[in-house]
Amino acid sequence: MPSSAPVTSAEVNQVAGHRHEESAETLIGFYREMALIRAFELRASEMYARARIGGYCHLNLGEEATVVGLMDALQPSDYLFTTYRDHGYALARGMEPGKVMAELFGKTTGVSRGRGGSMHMFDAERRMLGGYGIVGGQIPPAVGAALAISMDGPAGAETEAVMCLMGDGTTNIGSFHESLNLAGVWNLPIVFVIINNRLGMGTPVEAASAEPELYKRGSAYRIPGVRVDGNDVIEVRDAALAALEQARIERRPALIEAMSYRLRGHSVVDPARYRSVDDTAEAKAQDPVPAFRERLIEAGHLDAQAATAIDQEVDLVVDDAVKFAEDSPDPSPDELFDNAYATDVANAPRSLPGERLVVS
Amino acid sequence: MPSSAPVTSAEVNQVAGHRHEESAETLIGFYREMALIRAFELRASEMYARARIGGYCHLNLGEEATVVGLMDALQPSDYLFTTYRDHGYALARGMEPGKVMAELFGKTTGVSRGRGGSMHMFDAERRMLGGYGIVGGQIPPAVGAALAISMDGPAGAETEAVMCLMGDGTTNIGSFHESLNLAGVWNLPIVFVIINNRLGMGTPVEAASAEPELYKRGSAYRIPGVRVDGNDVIEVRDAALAALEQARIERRPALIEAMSYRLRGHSVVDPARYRSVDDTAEAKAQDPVPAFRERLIEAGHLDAQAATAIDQEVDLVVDDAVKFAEDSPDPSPDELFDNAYATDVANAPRSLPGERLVVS
Amino acid sequence: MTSRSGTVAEPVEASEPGAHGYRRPLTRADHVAMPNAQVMTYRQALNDTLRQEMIRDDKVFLIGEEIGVFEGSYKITAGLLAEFGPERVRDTPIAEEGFTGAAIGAAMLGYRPVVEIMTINFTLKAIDQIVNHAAKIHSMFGGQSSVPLVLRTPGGGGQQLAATHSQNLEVWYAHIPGLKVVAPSSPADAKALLLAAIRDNDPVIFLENLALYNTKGPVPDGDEAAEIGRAAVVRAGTDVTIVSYSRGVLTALEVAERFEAEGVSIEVVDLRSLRPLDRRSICASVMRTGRAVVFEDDWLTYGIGAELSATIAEGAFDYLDAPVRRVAAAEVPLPYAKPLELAAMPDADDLARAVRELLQDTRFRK
Amino acid sequence: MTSRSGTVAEPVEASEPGAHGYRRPLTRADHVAMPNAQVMTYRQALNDTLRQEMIRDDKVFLIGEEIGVFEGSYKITAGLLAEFGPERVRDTPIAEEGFTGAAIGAAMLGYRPVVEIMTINFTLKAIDQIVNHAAKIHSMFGGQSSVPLVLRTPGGGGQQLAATHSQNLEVWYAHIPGLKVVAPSSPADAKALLLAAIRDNDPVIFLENLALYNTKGPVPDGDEAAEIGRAAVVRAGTDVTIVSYSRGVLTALEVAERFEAEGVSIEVVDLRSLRPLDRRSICASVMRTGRAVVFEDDWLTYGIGAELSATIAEGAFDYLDAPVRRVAAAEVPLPYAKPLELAAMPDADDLARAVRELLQDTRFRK
Ligand SMILES: Cc1ncc(C[n+]2csc(CCOP(=O)(O)OP(=O)(O)O)c2C)c(N)n1
Ligand SMILES: Cc1ncc(C[n+]2csc(CCOP(=O)(O)OP(=O)(O)O)c2C)c(N)n1
Ligand SMILES: [Mg+2]
Ligand SMILES: [Mg+2]
Repeated sequence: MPSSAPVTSAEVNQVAGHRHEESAETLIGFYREMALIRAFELRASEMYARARIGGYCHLNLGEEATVVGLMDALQPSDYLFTTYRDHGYALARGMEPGKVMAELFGKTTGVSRGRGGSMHMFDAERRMLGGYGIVGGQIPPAVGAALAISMDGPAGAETEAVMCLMGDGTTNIGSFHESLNLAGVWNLPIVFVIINNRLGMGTPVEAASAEPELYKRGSAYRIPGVRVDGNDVIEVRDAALAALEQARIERRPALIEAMSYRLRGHSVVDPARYRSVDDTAEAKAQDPVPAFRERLIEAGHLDAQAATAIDQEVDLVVDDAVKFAEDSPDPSPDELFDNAYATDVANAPRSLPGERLVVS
Repeated sequence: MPSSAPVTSAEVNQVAGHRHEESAETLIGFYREMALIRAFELRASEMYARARIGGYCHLNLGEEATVVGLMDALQPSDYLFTTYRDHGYALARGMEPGKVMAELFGKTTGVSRGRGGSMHMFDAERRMLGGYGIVGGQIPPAVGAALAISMDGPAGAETEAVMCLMGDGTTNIGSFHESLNLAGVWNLPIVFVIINNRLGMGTPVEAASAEPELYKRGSAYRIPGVRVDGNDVIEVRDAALAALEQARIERRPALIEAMSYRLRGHSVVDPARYRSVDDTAEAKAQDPVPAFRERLIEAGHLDAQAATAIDQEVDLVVDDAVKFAEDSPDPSPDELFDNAYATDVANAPRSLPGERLVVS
Repeated sequence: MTSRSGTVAEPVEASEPGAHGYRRPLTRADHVAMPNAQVMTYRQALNDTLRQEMIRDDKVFLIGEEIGVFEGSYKITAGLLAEFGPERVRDTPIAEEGFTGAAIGAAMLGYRPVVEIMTINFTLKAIDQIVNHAAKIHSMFGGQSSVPLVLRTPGGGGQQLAATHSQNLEVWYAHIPGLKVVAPSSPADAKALLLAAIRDNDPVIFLENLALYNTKGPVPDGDEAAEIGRAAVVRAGTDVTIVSYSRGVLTALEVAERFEAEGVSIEVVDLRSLRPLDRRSICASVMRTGRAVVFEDDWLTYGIGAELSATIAEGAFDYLDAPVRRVAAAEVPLPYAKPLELAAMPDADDLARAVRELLQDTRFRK
Repeated sequence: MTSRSGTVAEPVEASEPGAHGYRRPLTRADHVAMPNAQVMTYRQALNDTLRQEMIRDDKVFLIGEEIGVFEGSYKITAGLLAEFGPERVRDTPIAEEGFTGAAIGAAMLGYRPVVEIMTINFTLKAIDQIVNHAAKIHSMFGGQSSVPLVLRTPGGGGQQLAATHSQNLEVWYAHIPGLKVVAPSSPADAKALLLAAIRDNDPVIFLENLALYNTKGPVPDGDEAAEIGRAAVVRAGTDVTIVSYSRGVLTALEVAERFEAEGVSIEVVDLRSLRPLDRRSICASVMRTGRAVVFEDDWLTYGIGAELSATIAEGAFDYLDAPVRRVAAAEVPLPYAKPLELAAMPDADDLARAVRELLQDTRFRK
C-alpha cells in the first residue's frame, strides 16, 4: 500500500540507482556554492543592519547543503518555485550574485527590477519562477506549471519537471493539501520538497503538525515520501534526482523532507530569544558548511589552504556583488506604472497620490 | 504506528465493546426515524416542484441509515455541525418536522426563522449548530466548539463532544486539512464523519481524491480512521459511539467514513443525467430504508402490517408538517433588520433600497 | 415598507434553483443595430464563445468544478467536454484555491486558462491566489511573467440562495490593481468581453449573473472583441443618467422605458468594465443630463455605487442639479425567505422612485 | 513627479522590518484633556488592554500565529503567555482559515476569542470564515447564535514589504453587513475601541497599522469603552475638513498644523469606525467648513475614500464649494524599492497639495 509504508532515502536511492562516487571536482564545486551562499547571506545580514536592505529578509544560513543539493539535481529546463527564503536558491540556480544583491538593494538591475526585494527573486530564463511571500502561495502555481508540462506532451526521461519548495510550517496550510491532492489525482511531474528547519518562525514542528514526520503527509494523496539529511548535500541531491526521474518518467509526484537547522532567527531582525542555548549550540554543531569543508579536507579533496582560497574567492564575489548593487541606479518614480499591466487597456489608472481626478 | 494501519470498524467496535443486541423497540424506533426522513424528503421534493420551497434543496435520500445511526450515537449535550444536506439530521436530532418544513417554506416559525432555508437548519437548544452551505465551511467552527469544550474542563466519560459531518468531496478542500490538523495537534474531542455517497455533485470520489479510501486521510494527522457501511444503521451508530467515547475520554479526534449512496441528483433540480443506468440501479438496490424494513420483518420484529402502519404514521407527521408550514406566517419586510447585529451600535445602516441617504 | 413588483418567471434550466426569474426588459442588443447577428441567450453566447476560442487557440483550456461531466452548475460549458476532451475541459476536486492557483501556474507557462468558479461566493476560497498571486506576479517580478487567465464567475441574489450564496463581491476585485474586471449585461457583450478577456495577457475577472443566463439578445457573428476599460451608453437620453452594470443595466433600461411614456428621457450608461473604470464616459453623460442615479445589486456602503457617486460628484460637479442618488441593496446578509429577499434587493420600483424623487428635487419640467 | 519629504526614523523593535518610521505629529491625545492618563505607545495600549480584559473575563482568550512563544510578530502580545498560559494565549499552526474558524466555533459556545492575524494580507486565507461564517451566523440562523470575536490585524505599507505584504484591504471588510470594523488612530482609541470590540457580541475587525505601533499618546486609566459607530472630530477647524482613519489621521493632523501657520483652519475627522460609518459626523463637519479632502493609505478607486467622497457629496451637497478631493495611493501593486514605494504612497505633501489646490479652487481668503 503506497500510503502507509514510509520509504527511506536509502531505498529511494537504491531504486533509482543514483548513489555513485562523486568526483573531487564536483564535491569542490558543491563546497564553493555552499560557501558562496554562506558569504552572501552574512553580507546580506550586514547590509540590512546598514539599512541598505529593507523589508523582510530571510536567510538560508544553515540550509546551504540542502539548497545546493536540490539545485544540482535540477535540469536547466526544469521549473523552480520557492519561498521568501530564496537568496541561496537564486545563487545556486545560477543567477548573478550582483543582480541578486541589487534586488535586495531595490535597484533597477535587480533580478526582479527592484520590485520584489528579498522575498521575490525571479528569473524567467533560468526558470526560477519566483520566491513567494505568502506561506503556501507558491504551491498551487507550481502544480499548475506541472499541469502545463503534462499538457505539453507525453512523459519521458527528457521532459521537464517542477520542483516546489516549502518550509515545515507550510505543511499545515490548506493550499498544501489542495495542491498535493491535485498533483496526485492528475499525475503531475512535480517534486515537493519540505525544508524542515524545525521551526516556522518560533513554532516547533511538533507544536504545529499533528503528524510531525512530515514526509508521511504524502500518504493522504498516495504520494511517496522520503526523509533525508538536509546537511548532506549528496543525499539531498540523490533523493531529488530520484524523485525528479519518477516525475519525468512516470508522471507521479513525489515528496522529500530535508532535515535542516536554521542557524539564526526567522529573519534578520529576529534575535530568536525563544531558542534555548542548547538548541542554538546544536544548530551550530550541525552547521553543514564547515562540516563539508572538513569532510573534503579529510577525504583529501582539498587542503586547508585550497579551502581558504575558496572562502576568499567567494568573499570577493560577494564584494563585487555589493559593489554592483551599490553602483546600480535606483528606480525612478517615473517608472512607477511600468508593468502595471501586461496588456494595456483604456482608462488604466495612472494617477499619483493626490492628483486631481481628470475626467473630461 | 497510528498513521498507517487502517482500523476496521470491527476492530473499533471490539475495542470499545459496543456491539450488542438491540431491542426490537430500538430497531423499530430506528426504522420509524428512517421512514420519517424518507417521507419528509420526498415531500420536500414535491413541495419544491410546487414552488413552495426555493433556492437550493439537497436531500438525504439514500443516506437515512447513516443519518439515524449517527444521531442516535450523540448525547443531547453534544454539538453537531453539518452541511447543507441537513434535513434528515435536523429531524433525527429531534427538531419538529413542522418547524423544519416551515424553514423550507421560509416562514417565521422555521427553525432559523426563515432566514436560512434548506441549507441552514439551526437549533441552539438541541445543539445542532448549523447546516452550512460553503463546502468545508463547518469544519473549522466545529473544531472551535471542540476547543471550547477542551477549555471548559478536563476530559471524562460524561463530557461533551462535537460531531462534524461532511461529504466525500469536501475532503479535498483546504479547510478539511487545516481543521483535522488543529484537532490533532490540540487533542480535541471531535469526531469527523465523512458521508461518502460516492459523488460530489457529479464527480466520483476517484476523480477527486488522490487517496480515495477516505478514512485513511486521517493518517496525515495521526487521527485513526474507520470505514463503515453507511447502509447499516447499527454499524454506523456503534462506530460513532466508539469514536465519541474516545473523544470524550482521551480527548483524541477520530474519523469515520460512512459508505453511502445518493439515490437522486445532487439537489432536487439535478436530473443526474451523468449517472449510468447501472449506477442508479445499484443505488436503488442498496436503498437502506426498504432493506431495513425487510430486515425487521425477517427478524420478526415487525410484520408487514405494522411496518405499513409506521409508514402511514410518518406520512401523517409530514402532512402535519406541511400544514403547519403552510399556515405559518411569512416574515414581514419590517423584520428585515432584525438580528442584523447581536449588539446594537450607533449608525448601523437600516436603509431600504433606494431610500434617500439621511445624514443631517 | 415598499411594495415590490411581482416577477414573471422565465423557464429555467433544471440545474437552476427556484422559479424566480426576472422579466426581461429590452437590452442593449435591442437598441443597437447588429448585422449578422443571431438572437440567443447569454448562456449560449458564453458557450459559443468558449468553443470558438478553444478552436482558435489550443492554449485555451477550461478548468473548474463540475464543468465537464456535469456540464457546469449553470450549464455554461455544456457539450464542451464531449468536443474537447477532459484535458481541455478539466473537472477539478472541490479546491478553489488549488485549481485557481494551478491555472495561474499554467498561465505563467503560456497557457490561457479560463477558470470557472461556481459562484462569486466561493471565490473567497481562492482569493489569496487571485489577489496576492495572479494580480501581483506581472508587476512584482518586474514584468518577467504574466498571467493570462480569465476567471468566470456569476454573482447576484434573488434566487433564494440565502446569505452565503447570494453575494455581489465584485467591488473587492474591482479595487485591486493588477486585475481587470468586466461585467457584461447582454449576450452580445458576454461574447465581446469574453473574447477580450481571453486574449488579454492579464488576469481578468469575468462577472456573470445568475439572473442573466436566460436573457436573450442578438449576438454578432465573427470575433470582434470589446475594448476592456470602456463603458457604453446603451440608451441615449437627455434628462437623467442611470449608471449600472451587469443585471442592473436591464433594470435601468426597464425603468427608462417606463419614464419615456411620461416624457422623461433617461440615458443609461453600462459600465461593462469595473476596472479600469471609464470615468470619462460616466461623467460625460452626467454633464449632458445634469442628474445621476447609480444602481447596483450590491450593498450600498463601500459598493460599486460609492465609487460611481464619488466619480460623478468629483468629475461633473458643476453640472449636477442635485446630489447623485444611489440605489443598492439593504445592508443585511440576504435572507432566504422570499418576502425578505425582495425587500432587501433593489428593483425597478426602487430605482423608479429614486429617479422620480430626483426629478422632483430638481424641479424637472418637460 | 512629486518630491517626497524625508521621514525621520523612530527606534523600531527588533522584530520590525526596515528603519522607515514615520514622524509622529500631534495626535488626538494631545488635543483632548485626559485626566488619569499615562503616556504610552499604541503597542503598549493594546498589550495592556488585552491583559486587562483577560483578567476581567476568563472567557477572553487570544489565538493566532506566533503570539505566545514568539510574543507576536509585532510584539503586541509580549508577556501574555507567561502570565496566562498556553490555553489562553494559544499559538497556532500556519492555518489562518482553520484557526479563525475555530475561534468562531469557540465564540458560538460563549468564549470571546481575540484572533491575531499577522497582517491584513494574510486575512485573505481566512476570509471565507470571516465573511461567509462569522458575519452571517447571527443573522442567517435567525439570531440563535452570535460570534463575539475580535480579529486584530495590522494593515499598511511603507515598510518595504512589497506587493503582497503592504495592502490596505479594510474596505473589503467595511463593506460586509454582519461585521463591524474599527480603526483606532491613537493609543487612547486603541484601548477604548479594543475594549468595545471585545465586549461587543458581534465579530469586529480591529484594524491596526504597522506604522502606528510605536506612536505615543496619553491613555486614560480605567475601562471606558468607545462607542462603535461614532467618528470623532480630533481637531476643530473652520475652513477645510480632512476625513481619515488609522495612520492617515496622523498625516492629517500634521498637515493641519502646517496650514495653521498660514492661517488656514483645518478640521480633522477621524472615522474610528469604518462600519458602521458615521455619516452624520462627517457631513456635519463639511457643512461647517464647506471644503473636504479625504485621505487614506489605500488605493483610490473603490477605496474607503470613494464612500467618504460620495457620502459628503450626497449629504452636504449644498454646502460644498468645490468637489471633494481624494488623496490615496497610486494604483499599482506596491513595489519594494524605496523610491517607488514613496512615490506610490500618499503622504503629507500630497495631502497638503490637495488642500492647497482646493483652497485655490474655492478662492479661499483669510
Ligand atoms: C499565509 C501566511 N501566514 C503567515 C505568514 C507569516 N510567516 C512568514 S514565514 C512564516 C513561517 C513559515 O515557516 P516555515 O514554513 O517552516 O518556513 P521557514 O521560514 O522556516 O523557512 C510565517 C508564519 C505568511 N507570510 N503567510
Ligand atoms: C467552497 C464551495 N465550493 C463549491 C460549492 C458548490 N457545491 C455545493 S455541494 C458540492 C459538492 C459537495 O460534495 P460532497 O462533499 O461529496 O457532499 P454531498 O453533496 O455529496 O453530500 C459543491 C461542489 C460550495 N457550496 N462551496
Ligand atoms: Mg521552518
Ligand atoms: Mg458526496
